[in-house]
Amino acid sequence: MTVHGTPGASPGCGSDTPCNIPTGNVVPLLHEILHALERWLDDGEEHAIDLRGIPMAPGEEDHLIETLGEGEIRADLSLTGRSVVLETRFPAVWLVTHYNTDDTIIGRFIEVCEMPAILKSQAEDARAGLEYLESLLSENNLQ
Amino acid sequence: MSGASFERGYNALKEQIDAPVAAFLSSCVHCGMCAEACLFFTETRDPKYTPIHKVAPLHKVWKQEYTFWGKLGKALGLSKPLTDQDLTDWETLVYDSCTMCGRCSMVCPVGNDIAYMIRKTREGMAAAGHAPEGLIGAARRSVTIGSPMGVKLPALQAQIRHMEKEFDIKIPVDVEGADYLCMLSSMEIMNFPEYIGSIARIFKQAGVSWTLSSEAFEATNSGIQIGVSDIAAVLVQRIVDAAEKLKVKAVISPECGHAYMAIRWEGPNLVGKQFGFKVVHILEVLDELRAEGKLKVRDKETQKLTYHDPCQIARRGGVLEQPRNLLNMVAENFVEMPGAGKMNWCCGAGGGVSSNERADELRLKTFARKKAQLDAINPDAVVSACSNCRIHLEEGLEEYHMDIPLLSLTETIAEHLIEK
Amino acid sequence: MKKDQTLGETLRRQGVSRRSFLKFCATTASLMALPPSMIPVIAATLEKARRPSVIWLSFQECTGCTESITRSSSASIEDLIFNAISLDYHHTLQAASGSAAEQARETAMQENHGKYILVVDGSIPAANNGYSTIAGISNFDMLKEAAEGAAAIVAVGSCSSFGGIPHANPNPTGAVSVSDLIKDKPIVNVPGCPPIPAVITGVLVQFLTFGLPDLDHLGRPKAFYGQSIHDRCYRRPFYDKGLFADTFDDEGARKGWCLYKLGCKGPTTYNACATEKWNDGTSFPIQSGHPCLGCSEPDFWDAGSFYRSLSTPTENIGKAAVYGIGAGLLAGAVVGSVQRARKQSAVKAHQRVTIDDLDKES
Amino acid sequence: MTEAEFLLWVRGPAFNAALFIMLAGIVVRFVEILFLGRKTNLAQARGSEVAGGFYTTWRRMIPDADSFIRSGFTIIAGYVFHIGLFVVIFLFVPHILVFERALGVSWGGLPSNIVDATTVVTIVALVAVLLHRIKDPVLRMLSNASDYLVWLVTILPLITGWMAFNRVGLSGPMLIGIHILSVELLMILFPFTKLSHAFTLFLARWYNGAIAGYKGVRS
Repeated sequence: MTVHGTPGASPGCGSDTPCNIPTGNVVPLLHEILHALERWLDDGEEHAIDLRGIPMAPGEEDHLIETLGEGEIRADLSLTGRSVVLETRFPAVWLVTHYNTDDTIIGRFIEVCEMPAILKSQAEDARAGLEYLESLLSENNLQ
Repeated sequence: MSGASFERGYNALKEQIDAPVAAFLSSCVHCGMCAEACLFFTETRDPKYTPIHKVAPLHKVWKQEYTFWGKLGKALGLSKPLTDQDLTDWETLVYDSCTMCGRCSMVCPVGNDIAYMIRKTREGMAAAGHAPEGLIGAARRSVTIGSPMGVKLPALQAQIRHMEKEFDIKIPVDVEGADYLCMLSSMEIMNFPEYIGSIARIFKQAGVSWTLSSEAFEATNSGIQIGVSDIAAVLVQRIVDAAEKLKVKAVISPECGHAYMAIRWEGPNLVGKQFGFKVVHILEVLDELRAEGKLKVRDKETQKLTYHDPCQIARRGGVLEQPRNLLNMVAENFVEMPGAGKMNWCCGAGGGVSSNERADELRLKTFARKKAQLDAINPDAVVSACSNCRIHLEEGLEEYHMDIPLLSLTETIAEHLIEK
Repeated sequence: MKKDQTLGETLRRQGVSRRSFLKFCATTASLMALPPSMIPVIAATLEKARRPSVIWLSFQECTGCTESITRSSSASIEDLIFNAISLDYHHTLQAASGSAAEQARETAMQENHGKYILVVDGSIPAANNGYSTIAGISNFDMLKEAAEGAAAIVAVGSCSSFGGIPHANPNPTGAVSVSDLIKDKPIVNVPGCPPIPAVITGVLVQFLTFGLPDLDHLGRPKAFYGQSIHDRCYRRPFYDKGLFADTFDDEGARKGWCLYKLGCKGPTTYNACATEKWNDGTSFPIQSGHPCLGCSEPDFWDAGSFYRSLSTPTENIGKAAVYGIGAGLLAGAVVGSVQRARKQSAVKAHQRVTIDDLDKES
Repeated sequence: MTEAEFLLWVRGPAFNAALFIMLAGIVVRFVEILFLGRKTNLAQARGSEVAGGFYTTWRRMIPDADSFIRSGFTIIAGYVFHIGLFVVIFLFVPHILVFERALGVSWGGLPSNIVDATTVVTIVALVAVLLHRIKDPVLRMLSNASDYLVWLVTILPLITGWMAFNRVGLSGPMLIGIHILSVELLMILFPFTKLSHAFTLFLARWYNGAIAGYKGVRS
């Protein structure tokens, strides 16, 4: 059963894994995202949902992700194991997925914000980078 | 004569408790529905008249004598034994405010036959000397004189001569070998002698061989009303002896409620052996004759008639269709009162209540229930098949200045006979 | 690795970027079932957390809990955990053995006296100290000695938390749990047989960041043991709709219906299996079609068959019913005949009532 | 005694003891009743006792019109909580498992949320019945301590059962443990209070019907 274009389609199971009667958590989550998006647009309030904390029947999470779809940005981060940050079809609704070194998912969040914090460059890292750049220049080993 | 005593009464209660009583008392859930079925409660709204409450003494004896926990509870002092004072307090409940009409027994959701238990409770009450004065008097007159109203044979013979002259008809007395021995109640002899005439005219036309008995003409049984089977047995035995002496095939119980209960249903058990003859109610005989086409009647009653079901004949006796068949034969405007038939309301005077002067005021008060039934259809006349009901209904209607005549069904039929 | 370094300093020395540290804090919050809004708080506290020394003592245990922690799903977490804490003694994992190993343990305990975390798995035989010893020292004595200098004790697995399988009937070794012996130290029970890997590391991290977690009446962290499997089970809609699997291979089982009738102990078991799940969130017993055994509850080995539902009586009620009816018949016959005789005697004592016996006076 | 041990004790020995007492008590009550015997009726029968007995046994379930008007509340509230009890006890799947274990027979159950709703309706009906028993003069006069004890013992399993299903208040094991304990209390009191009507009423109705049937009346 493919997911129709419109969001909030009937919450059947996206894939063929056996989940005839789903937990029914997909639709409420979509509503939560909707209200979070409204609040972000109204007063910039950011919101994050930890998908690990919500019991979903097998296949339901994939169905949610499918419904959210992919937008214009997709960032692959390598941080002690891969992480993927992508903006869904709905701008300001981001899907952040963390993988460990065995490439299994260890965290998945939906964030409603201007840009997830993980993407922003960090001051400490920049300071370390600065020191490294200075040492490179000082040793004058650049051609 | 040791006379009545609490011990004899208590022992009588112990005797009377049987499996049905135990099953009933084990099942009562105190739901109160029997109260709403009892006219003594509905017309007074006094909770003490709740039927199951009236058998509390029997309940206590059963619990403390015939259940392990009850016995243990009494031994541990959790429940107090029955006292003579209890019987005194319960006397007015068991006698004055209960006609044993059995309506409560019909509605009890767990199926308790409370009238059955009241009858048994009276055995203990009477043996303990707690029977009402009126009933003791009636019982003594019944045994010594032969009728609760003191009617002796000469009085009956006078009425017979009077009827024979009036209807120019022969009323057989002591005719051996007749098919039916007809019993009368003293009320009929004294107040409604026309009943005797009617019987004679009907049986003459229908060619029924019958007779009265000079030795046993009284059908009413104060022993049943007071609740002393020993006395009731004495009275029934007289009828059995007369019937056997006259070698009749059947005994007819007259238009009297508890007389039918006494002879038809309790009789054999009181005397301890099955009767050699059948026992039938006069309505059963008349209906049989009607069915056999032996009753030739002319022009029907035109006035609006209704029928009051005497409890001991209808609900407790089983004679239900016969009166309807007979009335439809002689009346064209027969209207049933609301709730008629086996669930009909009691007139309020049966089971010895009418013979108990102390209960008179209460008895008239409860008449309001029957009045309500009559008000619903306001008939021109009320027909019934029990002289005790008739007298009480007449008294009640008078009290409320309603001039609705009370008719006997048998007499009504006799009036419509085509006589050669 | 110097002992007094903070976790933040240690990570930076290993070249772990701040961004990686943020990822670690996010996944740890998720692990501890904390709301995402807590991530900044975790980051701040974790950064300043001291790296405590950890002594891991294994007594009467099957090494299942150790297997479990080494299977801890997020490898990155494992690296950081083992960098975050200095696991000074674990006789299964450490290379050293014999007296050298014991020497390392004693020095660690002396150096960090009062500050190290004592992790215990396996129950302690109270019947006879000879049943289980390490290097000649009985578990009982070793526990007492180690507990004395510990800042806190984490009992990992049902054995150390509640006695586990050694404690199960008939309990030949008189096995007891840690909390049965140690009364004067804060103890965190992390029951399960074994506990979920993520829960073990989660508790350790939570301990590291926030100190003693909020515990329930059985000493279990509420973050992971606050709700029953039944409350968080994804098959709960089937329970509510009355759709149950009757056998392991019937239509209901294939359709993933509720396993209540097959003996699921979800309603009386508190653990995080339904949300954390096992093997990196792949599945958990109920999702794989097997009823929950209730392994994080005390005495679950003795709670009757794993395949008898919670509502059914555990003992043979057929026998009780037959005995009941039999006793009833017996007692009834006795009591009944006494009462029957009582009635018979009343009937015999009957005095005929004549019309002269109706008044009391006469 | 930990919660787990409590639940085990309640589901094991305590249930056996309660079942033993209940069944023994019921049998003793039956024997105590039947041993009192009943005189054979010498009068000439008009109808059959057996037919009358069986007729009344089922017919008495349906109140006559007049009683329905006069005691409407008692009848309606009574039926609501009796039917409710029936549904909750016999059509809730976890309970069916208990009967299956005891009798080896099993039957289909209703969806659990319907049973849950029924429980609430039954509790409300029982509370209404209690208020009526206190308010109505006849019932107040008739009622004794045992009536109120039986009411409490009947409503407790429903309340604790509802709590257990909806996981309200206590921990899992305690919820289920207390619920089963309240059922055991009900079982133990069963033969020794008016709860015995549950089995003696069939005998009582049968006798009522037999007495009337003998006389040709359908009571």
